[in-house]
Amino acid sequence: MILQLALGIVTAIGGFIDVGAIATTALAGALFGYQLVWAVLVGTLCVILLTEMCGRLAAVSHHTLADAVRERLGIRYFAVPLFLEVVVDTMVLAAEIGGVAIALHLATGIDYRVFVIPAALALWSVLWFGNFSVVENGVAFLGLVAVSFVFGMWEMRPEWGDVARAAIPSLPSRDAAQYWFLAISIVGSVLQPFLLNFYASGAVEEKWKIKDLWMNRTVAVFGMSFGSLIAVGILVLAAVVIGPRGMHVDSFEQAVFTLVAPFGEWGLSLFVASLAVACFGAGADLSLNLAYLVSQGFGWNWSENLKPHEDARFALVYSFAILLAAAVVMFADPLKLTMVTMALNGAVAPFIVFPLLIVMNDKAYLRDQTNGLLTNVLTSVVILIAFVIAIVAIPLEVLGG
Amino acid sequence: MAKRANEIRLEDLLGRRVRTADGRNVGRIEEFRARREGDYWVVTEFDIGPNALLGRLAARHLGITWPGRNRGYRASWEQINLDDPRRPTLNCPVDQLKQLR
Amino acid sequence: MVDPLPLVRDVLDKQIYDVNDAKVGKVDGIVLLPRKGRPPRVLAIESDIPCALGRVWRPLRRCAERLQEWIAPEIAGPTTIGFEHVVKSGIDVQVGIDAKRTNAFVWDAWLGHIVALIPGGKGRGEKGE
Amino acid sequence: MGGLSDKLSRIFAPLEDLRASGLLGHPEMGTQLRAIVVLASSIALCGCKPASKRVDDALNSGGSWAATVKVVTEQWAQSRVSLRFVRTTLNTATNNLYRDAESIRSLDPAAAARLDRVKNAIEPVMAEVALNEPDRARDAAQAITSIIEPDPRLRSGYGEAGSARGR
Repeated sequence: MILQLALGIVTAIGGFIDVGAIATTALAGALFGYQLVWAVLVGTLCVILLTEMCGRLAAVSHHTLADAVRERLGIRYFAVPLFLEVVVDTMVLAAEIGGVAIALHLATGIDYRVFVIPAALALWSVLWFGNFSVVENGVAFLGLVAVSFVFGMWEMRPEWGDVARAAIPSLPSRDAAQYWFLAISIVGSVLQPFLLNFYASGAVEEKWKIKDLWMNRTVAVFGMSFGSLIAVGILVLAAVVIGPRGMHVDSFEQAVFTLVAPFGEWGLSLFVASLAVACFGAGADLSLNLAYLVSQGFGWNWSENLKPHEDARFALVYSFAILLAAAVVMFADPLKLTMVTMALNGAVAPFIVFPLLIVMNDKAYLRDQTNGLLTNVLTSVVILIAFVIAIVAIPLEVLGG
Repeated sequence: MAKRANEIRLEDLLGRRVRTADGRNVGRIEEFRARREGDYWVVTEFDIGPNALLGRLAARHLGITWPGRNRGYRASWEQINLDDPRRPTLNCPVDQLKQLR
Repeated sequence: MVDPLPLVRDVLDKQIYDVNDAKVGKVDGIVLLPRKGRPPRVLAIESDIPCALGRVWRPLRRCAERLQEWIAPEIAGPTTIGFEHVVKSGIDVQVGIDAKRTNAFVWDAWLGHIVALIPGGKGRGEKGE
Repeated sequence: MGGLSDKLSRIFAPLEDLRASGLLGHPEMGTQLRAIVVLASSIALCGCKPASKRVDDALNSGGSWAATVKVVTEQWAQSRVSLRFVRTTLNTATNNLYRDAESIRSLDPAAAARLDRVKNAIEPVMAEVALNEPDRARDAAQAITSIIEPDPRLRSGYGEAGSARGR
């Protein structure tokens, strides 16, 4: 039991960071110092609340979020989040594959496009030959290398008082559009819509039951909290190392200095490993989630634990998604693609978060585990935040992106 | 199962506006209530209007009530004419329909 | 099953499981049979992607049907199950037949042949064993 | 506000006809289609950023790359990064500066020329790197930030993050 709990927390930590979190927090730290720490915390609180609900939905009803949205609100509503999430998740998957390729570019100096196909092939192979625990636990364990950002932050000994004060939202003294764009991108990179259905699908894959609800709560709270510590670490390191030297993060070469400063010649290797593994893990989760979303939406047989020919449509969906994403990232700059998709994540979130308010209060699904008043109020606040982000995301992308 | 020419698809009726004989809009069909009749199930009632929508979303327990006077009706199968599934019309005055609380 | 049975809340769009608990598909459509002077009979439930897409935007139905017929005309078509076989409804729909006797798995089987040609695509039992 | 609603209704008038023709199938599809058209047109707006902002962004980026070249050569001189990484960073800097200069040349030729000067100033640094001379590369890089001062607002607006304590 304790091992399963530890595994769950490690998986959440390892899976928390991806190319979006690294890019947005590094850029925010370089441009606005510690000031946007609060955005990481807002995104983390939202994702804790929502993943706990999705885990509870899966453990009690053995249905995922995509299942419940289609079954309760019908295909005509479900078609909107399905279409939006397939588009945005494919773009984010392209950014993740680009992240892996860029990590190899940083290590070798060879143009990143050379590594796109090998990275996509490696990602596809892990899903095709591996099962859910290999994808989820194996890759997430490797993802722990990203904890080096936390040690790096500790090593640089920032003004902890200033960092703590930055946990309280504050208005920008300049560049308001860019400030708010980064705030939305950070929340969008932490509260990625795919995380919710993937977390619920993982709970169904691992056959969670009502007795696992306490583990669900623990994993959601501690896993996501430790994971956000890494994001704060990247932001603080960028604030201490990159900003004062007048550098931005226009490219990942500049973000490397966040770990070179505290760890010297080890910094580059740690950054390359963190970026590669974080993006690879997120890419695997995204590919699987696209297959879960489509399969659950149309009622097909689905499981990462089955052999591909036993759920051919499920396997072909993630195969086609990886192929399409690899093609996209051959022609698009991964960092720019990342920044656009993190903002678009915010635009998709309301369509996926709103149904939770209906489903999580439905006794047919949750029996006696429906939401309490407090959870409903907090969920309504998250929905409000998601709608505000959805409305301002695209205009801010134009002005501040 | 051989397809019969005069079959109706429930999903084509779902959400359709029901009109009175003189063309006034009564509301949208949101639910179909079926009852067992021997070995079969038959549609005996149609729920129309916003409260019916909340009912099928199983969202009544959220305490949401639709503003305004007309919250919904329950029409029996004799009270609705489905000859043209795209334009279901009432066979009786609206006030003969049961109100949906 | 509850009586009266709310068809939209408890049947339409629900996941269909057969007698072996295999996922057959979602209830994308319900077929009614109007009868003179008697209430319309609930004839069958249908699992069919063109039908589901057609409910989102009608032209999509024709496109999906044409695509299915182009890819594999011999297996294109909806999975229709008589409503008398429906034994449970609610957040899922359980039917009392073995779906292998229907065309529910023809697409997985057809694509399965292609997938089996790819290394690692074949085999039985849980992956990673 | 009336002008805007006329404009919007004129934009969506075709949808009304499409809906009336029954092509849209269910009456509600018009609403969904309208949402998709609004989203698509907003995304299309992404491409047209104000010209002055694009010039500012390019110059900020130029200053940032100038600072990056200086920092990477300093770190190399302290053996904290590899030769290969320095070469990768200088290549990326050159490519980005060239792309930024081209993107604003028609908007502000003078600003584009400044970016060109930064790019050209990287060449002697690149030469020293090719000769594997860290100290001389660092010295050659010192002058780059005088061509485009890294974003001054960063430093002054940086009080809340405190001074750098990197080693």
